[in-house]
Amino acid sequence: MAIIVDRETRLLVQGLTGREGSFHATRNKAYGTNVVAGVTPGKGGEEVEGVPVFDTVEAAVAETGANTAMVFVPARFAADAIYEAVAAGIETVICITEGIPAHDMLRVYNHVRPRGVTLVGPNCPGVLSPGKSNVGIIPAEIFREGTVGLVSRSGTLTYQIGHELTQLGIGQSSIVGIGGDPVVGSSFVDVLERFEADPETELVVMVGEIGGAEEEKAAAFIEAEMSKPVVAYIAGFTAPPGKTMGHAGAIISGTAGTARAKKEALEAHGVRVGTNPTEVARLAAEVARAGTPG
Amino acid sequence: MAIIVDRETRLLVQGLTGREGSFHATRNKAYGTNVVAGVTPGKGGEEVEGVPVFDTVEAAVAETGANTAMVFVPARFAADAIYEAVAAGIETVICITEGIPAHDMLRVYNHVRPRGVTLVGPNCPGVLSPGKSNVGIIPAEIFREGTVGLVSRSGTLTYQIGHELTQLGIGQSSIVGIGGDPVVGSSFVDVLERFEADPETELVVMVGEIGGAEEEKAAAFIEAEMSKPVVAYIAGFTAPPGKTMGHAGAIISGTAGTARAKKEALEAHGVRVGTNPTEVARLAAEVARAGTPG
Amino acid sequence: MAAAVDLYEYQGKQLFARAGIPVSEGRVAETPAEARTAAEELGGQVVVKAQVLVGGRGKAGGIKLADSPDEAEAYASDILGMDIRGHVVRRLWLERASEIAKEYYLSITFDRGEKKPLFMLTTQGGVDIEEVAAESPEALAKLHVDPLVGFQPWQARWLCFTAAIEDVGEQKQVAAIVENLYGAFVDFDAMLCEVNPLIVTPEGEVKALDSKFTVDDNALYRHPEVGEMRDVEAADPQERLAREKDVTYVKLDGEVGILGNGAGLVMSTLDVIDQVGGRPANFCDLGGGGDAEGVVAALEVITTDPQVKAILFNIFGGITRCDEVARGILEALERMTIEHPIVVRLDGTNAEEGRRLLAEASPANLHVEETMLSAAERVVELSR
Amino acid sequence: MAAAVDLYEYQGKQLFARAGIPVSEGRVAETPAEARTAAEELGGQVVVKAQVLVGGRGKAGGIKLADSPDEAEAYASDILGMDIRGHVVRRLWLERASEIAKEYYLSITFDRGEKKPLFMLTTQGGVDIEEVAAESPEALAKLHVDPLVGFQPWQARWLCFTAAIEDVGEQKQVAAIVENLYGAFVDFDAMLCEVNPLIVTPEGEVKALDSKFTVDDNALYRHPEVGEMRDVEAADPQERLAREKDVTYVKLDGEVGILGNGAGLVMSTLDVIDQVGGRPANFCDLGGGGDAEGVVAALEVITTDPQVKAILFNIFGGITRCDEVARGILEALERMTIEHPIVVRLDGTNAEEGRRLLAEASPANLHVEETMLSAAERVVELSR
Repeated sequence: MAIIVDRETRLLVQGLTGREGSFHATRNKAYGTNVVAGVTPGKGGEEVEGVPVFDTVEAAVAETGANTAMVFVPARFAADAIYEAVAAGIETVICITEGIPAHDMLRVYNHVRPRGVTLVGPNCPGVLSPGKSNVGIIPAEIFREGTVGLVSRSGTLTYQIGHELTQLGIGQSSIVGIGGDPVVGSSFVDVLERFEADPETELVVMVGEIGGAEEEKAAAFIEAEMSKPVVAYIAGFTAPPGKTMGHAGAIISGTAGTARAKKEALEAHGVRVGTNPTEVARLAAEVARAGTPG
Repeated sequence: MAIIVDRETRLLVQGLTGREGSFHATRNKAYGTNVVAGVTPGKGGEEVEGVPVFDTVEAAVAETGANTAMVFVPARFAADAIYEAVAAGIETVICITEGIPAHDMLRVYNHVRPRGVTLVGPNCPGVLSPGKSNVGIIPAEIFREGTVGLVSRSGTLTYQIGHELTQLGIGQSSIVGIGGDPVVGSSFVDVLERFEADPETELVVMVGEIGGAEEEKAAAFIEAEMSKPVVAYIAGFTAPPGKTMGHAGAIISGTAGTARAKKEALEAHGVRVGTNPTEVARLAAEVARAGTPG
Repeated sequence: MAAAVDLYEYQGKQLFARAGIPVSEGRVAETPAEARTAAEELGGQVVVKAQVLVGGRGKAGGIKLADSPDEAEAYASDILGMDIRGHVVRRLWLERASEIAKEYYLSITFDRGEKKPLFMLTTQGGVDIEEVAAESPEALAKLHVDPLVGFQPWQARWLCFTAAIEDVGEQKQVAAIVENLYGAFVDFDAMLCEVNPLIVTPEGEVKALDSKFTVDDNALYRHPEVGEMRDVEAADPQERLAREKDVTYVKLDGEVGILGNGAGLVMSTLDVIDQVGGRPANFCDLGGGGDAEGVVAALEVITTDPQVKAILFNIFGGITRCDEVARGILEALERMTIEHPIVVRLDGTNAEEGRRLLAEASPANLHVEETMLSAAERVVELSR
Repeated sequence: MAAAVDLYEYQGKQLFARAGIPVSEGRVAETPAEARTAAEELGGQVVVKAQVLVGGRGKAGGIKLADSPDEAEAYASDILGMDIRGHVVRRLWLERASEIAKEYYLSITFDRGEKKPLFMLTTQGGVDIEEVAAESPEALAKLHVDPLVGFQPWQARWLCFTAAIEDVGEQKQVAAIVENLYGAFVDFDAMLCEVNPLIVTPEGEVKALDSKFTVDDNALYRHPEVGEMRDVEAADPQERLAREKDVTYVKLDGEVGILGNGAGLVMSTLDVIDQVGGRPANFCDLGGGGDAEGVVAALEVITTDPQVKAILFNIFGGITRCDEVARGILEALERMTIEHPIVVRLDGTNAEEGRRLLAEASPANLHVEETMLSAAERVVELSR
């Protein structure tokens, strides 16, 4: 099972012939991901490491049965690429590209959402289901198969926590980097909902950070809708208010959105919160070893 | 039962304080329609024949529980009025206004449709469910309660056929004027689907005309999806090709869209087609008296 | 009111140029002398093109290639005044002659079924697009645009690749034209923007050699400049009069003048006249109003047609009140001399009052009938 | 890279004016003499306003009402150079003084949860909007816009009626401002457009007395004119240097210089430093690249801070390759004289190779640690 990507994933890479696209797609393929097609307008008929390239997503889907798209095209063209993928019937779009204008994504999101398409990202490391499929730039060697679902707004922090979990002998069902942009295709709640429904996942680790209110919404969702235990980590306790911390998701406005406020909201809804990556990994290990409660 | 409007209809009239709006809303109310509110920005607090007027649809809905909107505002403001109604949670919008730019309706339609809102019109006479509710400008005195569903692109032609039916002693469940504009909120298929599901309707009379391909689509739908008998009428056998016949729905392009092509399509799918209003009424009476086949 | 305004080639090309779609430089001419001047100004070979709102100009001799201003003037005097399928040529468009290496077809229209704009592109241009659609549908690339999202660049690429336009330079130019055509379609509230042919010159330049541009007249209030382009002169003189009076009138070939309220009812009336053995002289819709003024105007229009032998009013009152129509008929008969027999059938809102008014006045040439069918039979009889 | 560009009041007002939102006429001044000239040109009473990207200017004495050019010059020399909550005033905005009858608040922002733009309007303007939201939420009219449909006129009416703006003249002006503000928000790729206060003069004229305008810097390529407005001078000199080197750097108050890759990991590193008893000197994100060039640039920036006592590299390789970072560190140590002790922790892509490179070179002040926690403890120890 796992979520979002798995053995059923037939991956199409938009921007396969680019430097980044070919590098990561090749790594994904080497991991075992079923990379079936690339799309670069004007390069139809070429091949990249044995993967056929098409001029349009539609042609690629028709020829290869691709069901998932990974977007690696430059920021100015990324929204267009997502529209094309959705129009061609792609069900899952994972957008790695960073730097896409927020207004572009606002329109993309509002178009894609009612169509039932799963959009992850943009500006995210992708989704890895260890042992099954890796779509994006997550270094798979850090992770191993298991039953902990991991969802995070942050790339390298996810690797850090995954690394700590793995060192404690805890494997993962899927690792989802949702990205930190103002408009992301999948929120914490969207991903938690899938982990709850995934029979392979027994425990979820959620990695949040300052800014926005998505962790607070997740806290309410966890209490109301989830039977599986969730352990959380929030980064940014020492971030000064009002300072920009690298991406838009990390702006503090007033008191709401602080790490403390998020931690308190989570704890109020019965979620245990670790204060550093090492502690959250230990908490997860503890809960995992205690077994899943009813 | 009946369809689209019935005893559960709580009608809000957008443009109630206008000349046309107040005239027809008053007539609808006199018929027994539950007219609960009017909306005219800046006239909140006034009354029209005992119906309270509000500044916004939202305020009107909050106060009166309106669930259906009738749009009587001038063409330039009609699309805006529909957006406002839908945003306020109105489930059924019946737009009488004619002359709305087609591009405006194109956007309205694509916004409204995925939201599950029923939009009838624009440029239509409205919907009448005899004995229950009349929303629009259909002269109710022509019709009487019964089991024939009537759906039509044309206003006065509908009255003509209803009149002929009534003279043969055949009553109607609902009469739906879908309007003849290039973009209409409800198509023949949309309305046929509802008649099929309505326990009160036993037979449907569909009144089409030249132009477009909606009658052809309806023919396929009737054969594939409907258990109830449908009798059809098509106007425009003598219309010369390429001439404009009063509204955009009546432009013939090439051979497709001619009355003959529509008649043949309907007959090919097992629908009986009358060649003039008198004949279609007789056909309907014949079918109605023979009883509903399984 | 007609539903859409058809623009002439030269007007459409003006809008194309404003939208950034390449067209050839040209001039309008209404006399042979103007055509000569235009040809002189343009220089070199020019094409002299009849401006009419009907297809088949080329076959009818309405398009000529002139090598000199003399020739342009001569062709202009041949073409001006020519009758092309019922349309008299009053205006010419002269433009620099283009060398043509390839002819493509590009259009964007309103797909009523899907409720979305529809692009069509094929490399088999310059011919009848219905034929291409019927005979080699795989050669016709068709793509809908979501009107809320608007045009996206992938759509232009998709059209080019699907239509198998393979030259990269052409792809770029066609993609830009596709994008700009969508802009024109939306910005001018068009119902149709068609470029047939879209040509490629031997040098690889892509441009619009013809234009068909139809604008939604419900949206004309947003486009006064398009309203001005609307051609009043070119229409049939009677149709023009009707339009001035705000009545929808289309001339046909028969003897029975027909007035009704609502396009559907009028079309149905035409059919019934035909079924009972008559021939309709016109389509005339009084619309939703149908007050005395409108009735007078409509009768004035109808009676200018010398072929009309008898007139039928088929009115089913809704918003239109039958007593108003009756008053309109009586007023018209007072204000103008109408010798034609007139058959009137009234039903619906205030029909009894209307019938009473007619019965009271009972002019000699006026016959009231109870049903649509009997009224049709009566008027056909009277038209013989 | 920062996520958004904050514009000064006068820049925001320039964009407002372009979008059709009424603002007072004014001038920029960078010296007292320029302020005098500006006051002379404007005539009458003028307001002299410090241009800083921080709130509370008024309380800090950064806004003064001048009755004459003399007074304007005098106030200008008081205000220029003033430090307002850490921001030095380098520029003034002088505008005609407005009489104020009422103060409203209007804004449009990005609602990240709903993924839609959000309008907020209240007649309780001129104050802290968070207070209004908390204490009298019913006075704050909030409305989302569907970004695919765009602004619709009913939304402006709804905002006015819901905020209880009752005067018809005001309603019309506010509605136009609401519509134009949406236009500015979309056209300039804004993350926030705020007008506080939106004033009504005694004559009933509505206009923007202040502006807060934030633009998405991912979209700056579409708005070169906004890119030029971006203020480089006003930022902290070190932050400015970092921006030039394309490294995200935010100065803090402690002794431990921190470099990491990825905002989340760096924030987490700050927290851990704090937890083990240290104080972070900065936030510094090398981003996804983290090649030698970037490392050198980041180290240059960090070491310009005299408070820094020790430096921690916390790198978890993904796209960033640890061997690249190791090379960058070694290169930086060759190119610049760094006396600070440096603790390095590498994990992820090519970590072993990176550690090997560092071990081979093993500069005296460089300490490699195995885990994030042990690295944090070590660097805090070394910073004492």
